[in-house]
Amino acid sequence: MGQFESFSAFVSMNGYGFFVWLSFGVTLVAILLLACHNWLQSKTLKKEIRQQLARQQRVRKTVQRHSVAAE
Amino acid sequence: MSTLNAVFKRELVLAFRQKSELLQPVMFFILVISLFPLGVGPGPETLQKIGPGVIWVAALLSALFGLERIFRDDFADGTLEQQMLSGIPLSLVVLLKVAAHWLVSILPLIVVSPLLSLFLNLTSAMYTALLATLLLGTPLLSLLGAIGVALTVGVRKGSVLLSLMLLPFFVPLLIFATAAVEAAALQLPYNGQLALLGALFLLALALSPVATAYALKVSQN
Amino acid sequence: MSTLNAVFKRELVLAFRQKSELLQPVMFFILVISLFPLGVGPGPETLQKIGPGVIWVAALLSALFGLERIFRDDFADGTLEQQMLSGIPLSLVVLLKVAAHWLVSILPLIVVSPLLSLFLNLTSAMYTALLATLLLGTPLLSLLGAIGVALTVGVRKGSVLLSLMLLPFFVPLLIFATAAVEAAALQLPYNGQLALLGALFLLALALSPVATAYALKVSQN
Amino acid sequence: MLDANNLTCCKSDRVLFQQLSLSLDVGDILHLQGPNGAGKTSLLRILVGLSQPQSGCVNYQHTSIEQSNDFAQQLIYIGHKPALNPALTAIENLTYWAQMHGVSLLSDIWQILSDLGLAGLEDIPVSQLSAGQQRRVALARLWIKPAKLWVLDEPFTALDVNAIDMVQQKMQRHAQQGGAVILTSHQPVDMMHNIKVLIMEYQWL
Amino acid sequence: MLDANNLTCCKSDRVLFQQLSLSLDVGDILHLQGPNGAGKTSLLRILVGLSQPQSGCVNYQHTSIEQSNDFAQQLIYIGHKPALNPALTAIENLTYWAQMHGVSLLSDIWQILSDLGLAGLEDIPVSQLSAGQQRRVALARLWIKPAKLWVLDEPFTALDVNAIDMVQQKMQRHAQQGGAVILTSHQPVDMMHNIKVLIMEYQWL
Amino acid sequence: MWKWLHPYAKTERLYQLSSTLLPWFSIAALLLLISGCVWGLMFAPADYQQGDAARIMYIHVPSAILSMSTYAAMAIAALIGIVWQIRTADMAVAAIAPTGAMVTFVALFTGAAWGKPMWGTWWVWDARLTSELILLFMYLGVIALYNAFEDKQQAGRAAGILALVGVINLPIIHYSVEWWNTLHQGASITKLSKPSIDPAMLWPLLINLLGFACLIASLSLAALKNEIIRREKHRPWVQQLVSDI
Ligand code: HEM
Ligand SMILES: Nc1ncnc2c1ncn2[C@@H]1O[C@H](COP(=O)(O)OP(=O)(O)OP(=O)(O)O)[C@@H](O)[C@H]1O
Ligand SMILES: Nc1ncnc2c1ncn2[C@@H]1O[C@H](COP(=O)(O)OP(=O)(O)OP(=O)(O)O)[C@@H](O)[C@H]1O
Ligand SMILES: [Mg+2]
Ligand SMILES: [Mg+2]
Repeated sequence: MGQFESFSAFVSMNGYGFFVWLSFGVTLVAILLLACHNWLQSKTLKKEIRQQLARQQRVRKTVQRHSVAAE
Repeated sequence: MSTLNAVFKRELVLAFRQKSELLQPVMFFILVISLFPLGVGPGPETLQKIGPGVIWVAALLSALFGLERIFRDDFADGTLEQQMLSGIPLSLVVLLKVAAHWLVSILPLIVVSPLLSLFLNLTSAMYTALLATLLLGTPLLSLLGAIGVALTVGVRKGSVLLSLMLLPFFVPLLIFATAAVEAAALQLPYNGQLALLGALFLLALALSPVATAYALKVSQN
Repeated sequence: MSTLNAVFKRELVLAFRQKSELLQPVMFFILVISLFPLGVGPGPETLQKIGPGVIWVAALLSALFGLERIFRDDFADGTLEQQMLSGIPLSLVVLLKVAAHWLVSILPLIVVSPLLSLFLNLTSAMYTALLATLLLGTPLLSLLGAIGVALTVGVRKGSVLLSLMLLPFFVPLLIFATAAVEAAALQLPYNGQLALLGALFLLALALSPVATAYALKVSQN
Repeated sequence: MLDANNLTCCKSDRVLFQQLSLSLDVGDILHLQGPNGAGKTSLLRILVGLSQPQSGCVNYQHTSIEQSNDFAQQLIYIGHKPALNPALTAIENLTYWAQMHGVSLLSDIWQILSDLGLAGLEDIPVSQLSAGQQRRVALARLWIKPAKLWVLDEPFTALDVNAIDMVQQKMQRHAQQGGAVILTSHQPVDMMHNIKVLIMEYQWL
Repeated sequence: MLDANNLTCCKSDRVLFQQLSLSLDVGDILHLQGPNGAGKTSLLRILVGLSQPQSGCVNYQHTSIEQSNDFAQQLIYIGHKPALNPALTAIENLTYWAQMHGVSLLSDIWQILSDLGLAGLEDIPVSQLSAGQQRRVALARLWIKPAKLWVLDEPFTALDVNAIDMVQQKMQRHAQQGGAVILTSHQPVDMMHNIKVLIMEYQWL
Repeated sequence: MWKWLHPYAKTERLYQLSSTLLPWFSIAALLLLISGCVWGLMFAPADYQQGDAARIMYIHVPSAILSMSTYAAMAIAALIGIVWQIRTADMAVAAIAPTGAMVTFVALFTGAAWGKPMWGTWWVWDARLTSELILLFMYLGVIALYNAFEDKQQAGRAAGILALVGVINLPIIHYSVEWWNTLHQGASITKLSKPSIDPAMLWPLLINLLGFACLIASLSLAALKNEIIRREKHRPWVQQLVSDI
């Protein structure tokens, strides 16, 4: 285990384990959160655009119906 | 019932529509508090000494400026007129709006307060007392604030006027709250102060919605 | 020339039309400062220690909330559109508006500050230094604030957003100013800090009107 | 249905009207006319109870509007201000309004909006609609709440010709079906049925 | 006088108009028509330079409006917003506007206001005027500043019949004396002289 | 530079470029960060003064150094957007800001977690710490301003102005705070001439530095892609892209 004798020594880091692992953990979480945020954002955006396209279709149909009715 | 539900839900939807707005009171709170060490110097003891006062003053100010929007928009766009004509007692609507506002803008302040007591070097006993006073005192703040906002809603540019009217009412609140925290710092009991805050809160809960509704009606004339 | 005169005069007329409004920033300033002794307890040494910081933070906050109205009303009622179409460089108009605002809302703060330094137990050497920093620093405050207000003018409910944006810019100001007062308390020279504040002021004077005018144009789109 | 007796209204230093009485029956459409500043808006706000007259009283079904139980239920008032939150969508704004006014939620609210020419704009924030589109959303209330009495202050501003036609037809049908309407408008109202006109004069200082 | 070439304007997700060109000569009155939401207001704001088109350019006397020296001097734009500070009086508001726009102070400003039916209301705060009276104050600008080009967005809202007549006559005289007008209005404009109509269609999503 | 930049002002091209670059940066970031962290945590020697707590350095130092550079990158984008009126640069501002805020937060948090064992307190009002905190606020200001606008075109302009004005402010803050109160340790690897650090600790540090740089690039690119789509909704190529999936 590199500089450490055992896995438990590695985890405890001579008593500094809490701080070290807290730092690394929070960093990981922060990075993952931002990455997830980006990913979710792209999902919702694409969904929104698809909804928008569907709405255009709907509107076109109503307009056509109206114009047919008018004639 | 579903009507009241609707009022509450609308407030939440409006708050969450612009997420950045949700965070604004908290950010303001954090910023004001971090200005103090810059202004008075970084000595940990000084900071500890003035900490509770600073946190409370900051909470007062950010509650005050967050409150402004509670009726102003509804007044400006005419929603308030429609609410008055809907036949629902206006004081109920007011109560719900205040509750929603507290949940959305003030609760986050309380949630971040541990961080800030870290900035200001408070001990954990002090922090517990601070938390208790904030939990009891801030709803009182919102209820009182609502009256002030309702009174100034018809007046343009009322934001400073508002603070003028309200700050005197906030003085007792501030004194009891910081007294409790100081007692905690000296390991003394502070139930008395909390009880007083609680009593004030109940009083405000009974009176404020009615007063606020009346003030709103006057603003329409 | 007469045009610029007109801009300036209108601001003054507007301010004096509602006299209560003229007094609002001062009242707010006094109230925030008098809240502190209530919040942190009345020990004269503590007060002296935190005094300059408190006065400066209070000045910052009241300038901030007074500034808001500087463009918001003109934006809302369309006057800003008309000013843009008038052919006069917008940055000039901005500069005049800021100057008028400083005269009307900030100068009174400085006038009452002797009273407040009495409340907070400042020595007269400290007070002299405080006055000097306020005279140099508050115009800088107004110039910086104008940029922020212009950026948020198109956004509804921007008052807290505004403070979030601006407070980082106020940090150096606060540090230099309170450092000068502390130096004065220790009988040290504080020309250096004043020179720095002056330099920052000149920088802001050159850049802020242009940035503000640009931000206002963006808000129209 | 609605009776106003001896209303007097003063604004700051001027008497806008004095001893004004009017009564509205089922089937009536009352068109308030008069030059700018005659006091039409002021009168309407008094009639619905938003502001108090200097003297006089307003009765709905022979009870004062302040005591009447179903006045709120039977009234739709649409003033100068649209009562639309610009950050909410048309649907959200109208649903909220319907719930406030105790109207059971209508599933055809989408249909109403699309009939009003707002198809495709139902779920974008109202702030992004044009002046006339916003007015249409505000007027959609007439289709949503079944109320007897409509009080409309300049309903036609910003509307295009089609929309004005639609609203006028709606008003006429409403009057025929036992409702009553009071409106102000500077544009000619060319409904023929049962229209009454009240002309208010501008009182010089 | 004013030429717009190939203007394109998109709002959030929709293309309002594409490749729109128009030109306005001395003596022209151009009436923009079209249903609510067609993009009339958006077009006017682009024409005066308040907002930028996605593509295309606007020229005044063959120079781009951004570079033109006397465009500002020759333009009156009156939009939806009245540009009146509610705390100031009509006189104060107009005097300020005149000075901003480099018009030498007119002593007959009182006369103009009283011709516009505002006698006695010149020196009370604008917030205390009715909707139509405020509009009249805003339109008084047409009498104050001698400018060639008028761009008016729904000038007739809230005006009563008399006032509409006055404004229309003023526009017609202006056009005959070498000016040009662009306006939008949903109300019929019954001037006969030289009026051109541009109809904008509502572009579905 | 103008010639090189201009084709990427076309949003479609920029989108494609980002799409091709994104996986490379992501993979590089992943590999570098994993190897750097493993090296730093397991194989690098402990600091002779601070013991194993010094292992926090392997994320604290890279993130702290890069938090400033990221702001610089954002400000350059803002400058380009304002001076040459290039819309894609405004989008870049909006894309970089959240990434920068995240990195700054990491620097602050790891610093605090390092401070507790070393200085005995999570937070002191020291110059570096304070200016890092203010940097975070500046990022948050840009983000908040951007989100406050409904119209993203306007939002990008406004956020750009703020970012640019902020860049003038940054050095001022830096020096003012430094002069106000210093406790934090000075530069030790940025002094290139004579690095005062053991090479066995330097290597993982440099690897992580590079790793963080790639991470920032990849997160910003992902956000940039989103911004482009958000603002070009009505363009046929976006609609094509979306309906293809
Ligand atoms: C919240 C707390 C902290 C913050 C915000 C912070 C911030 C920073 C910043 C901004 C830098 C980059 C300096 C540069 O660019 O040259 C830095 C570097 C560094 N920090 Fe911290 N720090 C914090 C706590 C600590 C603690 C507690 C230690 C160790 C006792 C520490 C050790 C270092 C070291 C060794 C460097 C590298 C200096 C260099 O080589 O440039 N930091 N920190
Ligand atoms: N800020 C905005 N953001 C997004 N879309 C907008 C915005 N403002 C207007 N729009 C859209 O642009 C279209 C045109 O608006 P505009 O105000 O130009 O219409 P108009 O022709 O003046 O209509 P009206 O007759 O109702 O005044 C509308 O359909 C509206 O949905
Ligand atoms: N808040 C107020 N304070 C003082 N006077 C007012 C106030 N509001 C209105 N007035 C005055 O009352 C008169 C009537 O106003 P009102 O809005 O009722 O007119 P209106 O008939 O609706 O006119 P319009 O056709 O222009 O809408 C106006 O002449 C105005 O000067
Ligand atoms: Mg009216
Ligand atoms: Mg329009």
